[in-house]
Amino acid sequence: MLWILATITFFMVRCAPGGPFDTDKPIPPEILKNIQAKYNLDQPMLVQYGHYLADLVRGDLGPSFRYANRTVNEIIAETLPVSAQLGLLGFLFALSIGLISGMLASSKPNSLRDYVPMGLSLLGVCMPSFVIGPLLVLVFALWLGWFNTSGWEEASDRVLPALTLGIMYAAYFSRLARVGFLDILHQDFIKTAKAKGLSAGRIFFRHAFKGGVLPATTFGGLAMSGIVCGSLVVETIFNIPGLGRFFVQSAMNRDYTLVIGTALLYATLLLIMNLVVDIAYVYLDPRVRHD
Amino acid sequence: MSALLRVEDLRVHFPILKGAIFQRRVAVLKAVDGVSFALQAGETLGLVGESGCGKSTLGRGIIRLYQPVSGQITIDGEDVVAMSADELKHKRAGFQMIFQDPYASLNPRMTVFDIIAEPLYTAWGRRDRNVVKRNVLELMDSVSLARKFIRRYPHEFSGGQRQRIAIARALALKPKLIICDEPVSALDVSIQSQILNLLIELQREFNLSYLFISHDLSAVKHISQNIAVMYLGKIVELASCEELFRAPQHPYTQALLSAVPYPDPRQERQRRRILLRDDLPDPTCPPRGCRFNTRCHKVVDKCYRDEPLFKDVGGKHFSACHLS
Amino acid sequence: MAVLDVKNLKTYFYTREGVVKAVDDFSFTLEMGMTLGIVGESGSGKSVSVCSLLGLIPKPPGRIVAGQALYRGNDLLQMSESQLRRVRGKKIAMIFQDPMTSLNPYLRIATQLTEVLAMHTDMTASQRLARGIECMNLVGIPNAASRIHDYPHQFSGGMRQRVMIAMALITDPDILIADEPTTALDVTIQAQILDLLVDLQRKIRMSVIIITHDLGVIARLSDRVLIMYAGNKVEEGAADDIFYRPQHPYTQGLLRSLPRLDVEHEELPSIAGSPPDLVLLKQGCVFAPRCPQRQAVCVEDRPIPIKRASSQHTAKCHWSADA
Amino acid sequence: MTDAAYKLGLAGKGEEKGTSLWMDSYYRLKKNKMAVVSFFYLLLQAAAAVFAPLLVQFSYEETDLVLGAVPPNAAHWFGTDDLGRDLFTRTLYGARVSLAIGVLAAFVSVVIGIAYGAISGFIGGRTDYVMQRLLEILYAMPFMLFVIILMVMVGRNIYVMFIALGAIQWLSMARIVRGQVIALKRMEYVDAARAIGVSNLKIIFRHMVPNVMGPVIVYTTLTVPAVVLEEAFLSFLGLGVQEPMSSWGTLINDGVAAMEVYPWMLIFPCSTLMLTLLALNFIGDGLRDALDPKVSRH
Repeated sequence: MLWILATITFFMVRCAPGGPFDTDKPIPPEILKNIQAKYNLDQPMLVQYGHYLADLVRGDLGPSFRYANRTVNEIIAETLPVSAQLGLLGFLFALSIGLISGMLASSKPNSLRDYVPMGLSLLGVCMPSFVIGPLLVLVFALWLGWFNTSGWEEASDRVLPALTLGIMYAAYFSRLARVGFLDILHQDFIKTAKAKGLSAGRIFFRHAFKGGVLPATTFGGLAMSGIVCGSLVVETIFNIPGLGRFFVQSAMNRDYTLVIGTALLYATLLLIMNLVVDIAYVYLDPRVRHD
Repeated sequence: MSALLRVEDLRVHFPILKGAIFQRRVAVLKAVDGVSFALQAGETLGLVGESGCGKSTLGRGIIRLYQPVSGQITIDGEDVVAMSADELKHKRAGFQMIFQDPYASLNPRMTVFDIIAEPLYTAWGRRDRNVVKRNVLELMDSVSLARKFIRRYPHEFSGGQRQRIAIARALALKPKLIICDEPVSALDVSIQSQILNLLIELQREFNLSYLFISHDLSAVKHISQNIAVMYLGKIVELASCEELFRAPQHPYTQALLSAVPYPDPRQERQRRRILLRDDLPDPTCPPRGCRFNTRCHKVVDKCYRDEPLFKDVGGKHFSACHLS
Repeated sequence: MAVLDVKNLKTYFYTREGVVKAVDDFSFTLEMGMTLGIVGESGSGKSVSVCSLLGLIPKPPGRIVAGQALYRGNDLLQMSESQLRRVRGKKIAMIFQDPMTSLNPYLRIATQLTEVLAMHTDMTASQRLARGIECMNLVGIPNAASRIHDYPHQFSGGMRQRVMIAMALITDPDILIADEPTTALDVTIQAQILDLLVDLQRKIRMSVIIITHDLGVIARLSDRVLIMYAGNKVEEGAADDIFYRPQHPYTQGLLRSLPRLDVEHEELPSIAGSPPDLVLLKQGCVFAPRCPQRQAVCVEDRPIPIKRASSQHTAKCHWSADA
Repeated sequence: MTDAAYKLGLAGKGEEKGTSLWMDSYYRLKKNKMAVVSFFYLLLQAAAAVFAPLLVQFSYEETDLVLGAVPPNAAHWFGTDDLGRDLFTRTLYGARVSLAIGVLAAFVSVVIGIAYGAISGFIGGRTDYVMQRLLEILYAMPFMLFVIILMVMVGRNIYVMFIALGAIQWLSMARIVRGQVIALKRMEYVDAARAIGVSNLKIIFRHMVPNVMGPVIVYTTLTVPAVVLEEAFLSFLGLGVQEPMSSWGTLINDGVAAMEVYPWMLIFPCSTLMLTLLALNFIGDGLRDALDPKVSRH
């Protein structure tokens, strides 16, 4: 799977017009030739592809074309921790707020407890990171002055980016959790549980919980992929030295190896995330386990 | 007298597939596994069995909604299994089906007219709308559905009325054979007898033959001349209605008959029952020997070794049991 | 002695289309150790009425408009949710129609079976498990000690219904309510379950309310029978009275229209028409539109239950007294 | 109508006209106030976007450096940006791009999704299995990254963006359609039609299509906001629409750059985008409630 991805990206990037060393000033042909030889760019494309794959298997993503003397591995090692921290914070925020509000809403449908979180979540679904981010900065950083507008030094610098990244997915999680729980709460076995004289809390957390969070769990993989995309924007807005910003810049600069490397890394992350979702599914639903 | 419907050694199997892109057959569900019977014109054959015995599959196999693996089906002298799809399309007028769930068997987006007229348009092609409409109205009359409902939609009717619409649709092409797949099971008690009576009336009027599939022995007894009992893909007993209830030969039939509670408290207090052990075995791997040996109350050694033959025990009463 | 005494229960559903009078007149007395059968077609209110007693109807749209349900002298309908919870499951247990959906697919049998004990008793976990296994043995589930740790989907339909019954019996309740307990099962499995119920009642002296549309099941199990039609109790009496001396035209029609295995009959005289829309109920007898003995008074006045002098046998019909 | 027809009772006199499920749904939708309001809001916005050149007296690209950025006033309802361009005009023109992309890309995705899902569900068996695995693999792909790379490589071509966004949105539609088709294939009325001898093509168009329309309509309405969002996302990154053309994404991007001094440059495009998404979601939800067969069965 990763191989397919690597291949597609490789050829997509290479087939596009323009190269990493196109600049405004014409470079003397000898120098260009030297550079190209250094990066194997003078060889036929299939040979380049072969070299690249061979390196990839060894875990070497190759040298960066644009950042002289730095390898892609180094750049990723430097920026990934920042992005991972941001993504994780955003995801946890989305998951916790989403599940809690969704469960709250489903516990008493068509009441204030339902309308308020659902109204907010509808708003949240309509607020992508690039809308909510600047607005948050405007209000909380510029007008109220509670946080810094950008940067990644203090602990408080994590708050706004994580919120920005998570809010939309919190809204999705919330809606899914509500639907999931409402669906489960209408099942026959909930009636059985009530007839047994169990308390509302036990019914909700013991009998409805696993089934109720299933739809939200399934969405986990997609949410992660969305959060990765969102991080591109958030890191730009808040000027965070993460992988996402590098990805956008390298794409614009046609830094082949960096683009492919980053895309591969993201894909790996998503694959792992999907695996986690599958495992969670098996844990939650015993019927899948015995199939 | 030659039979209207003759089924010989019919088998309908479903492969159970598993695995990735290269699927392999892990098992075969032999839903119908060697069934033979005949149905005379104007008569009703009741087909009784519990869920998973293959009675519905048999019904659907006969009108080729499922493709049989082997065997012969002759309807009105013509071999249905050998027919090409094109031939079949023209012959479909001769045999129709009524389904169990009148909530699922009518397309919710079509009016009563559209539903009943569909077979007419299919068979005749484009026709004068008035001719079609006259036919539809007559069909509605024959199932006692008020004419004013012709432009209504199925969701505006009760279950009994919906089943009437379905019956009208099945009658539209003047078939000789109608497969009734649990036609009253989904209906309320007080409605069931209405539909049963309607079916009997229509049979007399149009000289119809029914294959009446049901798990409800009482309904089957009321409507059928002959009854076949199915268990795990095979017919285990076949006899005339009276004979079957008077002297059931197969232990499964005996158990089935004794399991039905009578609406009569005094009898119920005194009745002795045969209780079957366990549940139905997994139909994908039926037991060796007699298929009923896991639950039979009269089981002997032979039942585990040999599969009993389906033989006449006298007076056209067939039973597939070593002991009968 | 009466364990449960229900009087004039009315449960309405307030929907967008109008008020659905799901239960409009419902009373009965359940004696200790007796089995009461409630018969009715779908939508007759048989299930809603019993669920109302235990506070199991969804509110809103449902609402108990009137009535009284005395369980050992305490009115169930006046109890708070927490008081009612102590009755539900412990004193009055319930099993439902579809054993496939009535068990929680996400939890092990052991959890579901014994949680009632955790709720209502102070047994330890191992005591609860032992009691669970004991109950599973009681209802005839083989290998109970190991199967108790399985999930519901690993059981067949009949076995799941046995699990449901074990779950209901685990607290030794006074009353067992069985809502269409065999409708979803095959005939031979139904026979097993019915046999189990009869057997259990002989062993454990409890009162049973059985709700079904199947008059055969009623005849097999019940001492007293109550017939429901369109939210109204139309007839109530001892089983023999109902089956051999039915008073209400609906009961009479129902019994006549039943195809039977034990009786030879040529014709099936069916009841014409279909049950009424509960929103559009007019004044007069609810059965009047379908009644073959309808008179002017039937359309105008709702009849009150009339007792037959001889026994505890009532029918809600203007003409039953003459019969 | 002839007398003979009259006598036969064919004239349609006294026939009670039924209420189709579509009509039922329509009545339900009409009762949903938020959906109706949203519908008219979108209609207004779409009309304004289409007729934008006739409606406004400013040009979206004409700069007025002397004027510079001014806050909202009577002449410039949304104010102007730092180049003196009227923000209301630019937002309207942005709506043209955003809505066009939303509708077209949603259309592309619906076509692919229906075709894929219907084929997979209708044929079933091994074909279905392979197609489903492929779908699962595609689900796990980081598509937006691809689109970003693609946009960078081929240049900022708005048509490529249509297709690229449409091409990544069809997965859920395919899944939904497949599920519906498989459910419908098992419906007894489809069996009944087959028993009558109705041809496969007619079964598909008469029995399956009308019954699968409901979820398709709902999901299409929900795809539009998703695409609008993605377009804005790309434009925000500077990969979508190019200056001097405006789209909501580019406007927000400009707004971010200038928010410290000219907050209105951020607030107006943001709220327009949000209102539109909100309206689309309201309509989608409303349609789902109206068309949901679970509700209509009761």
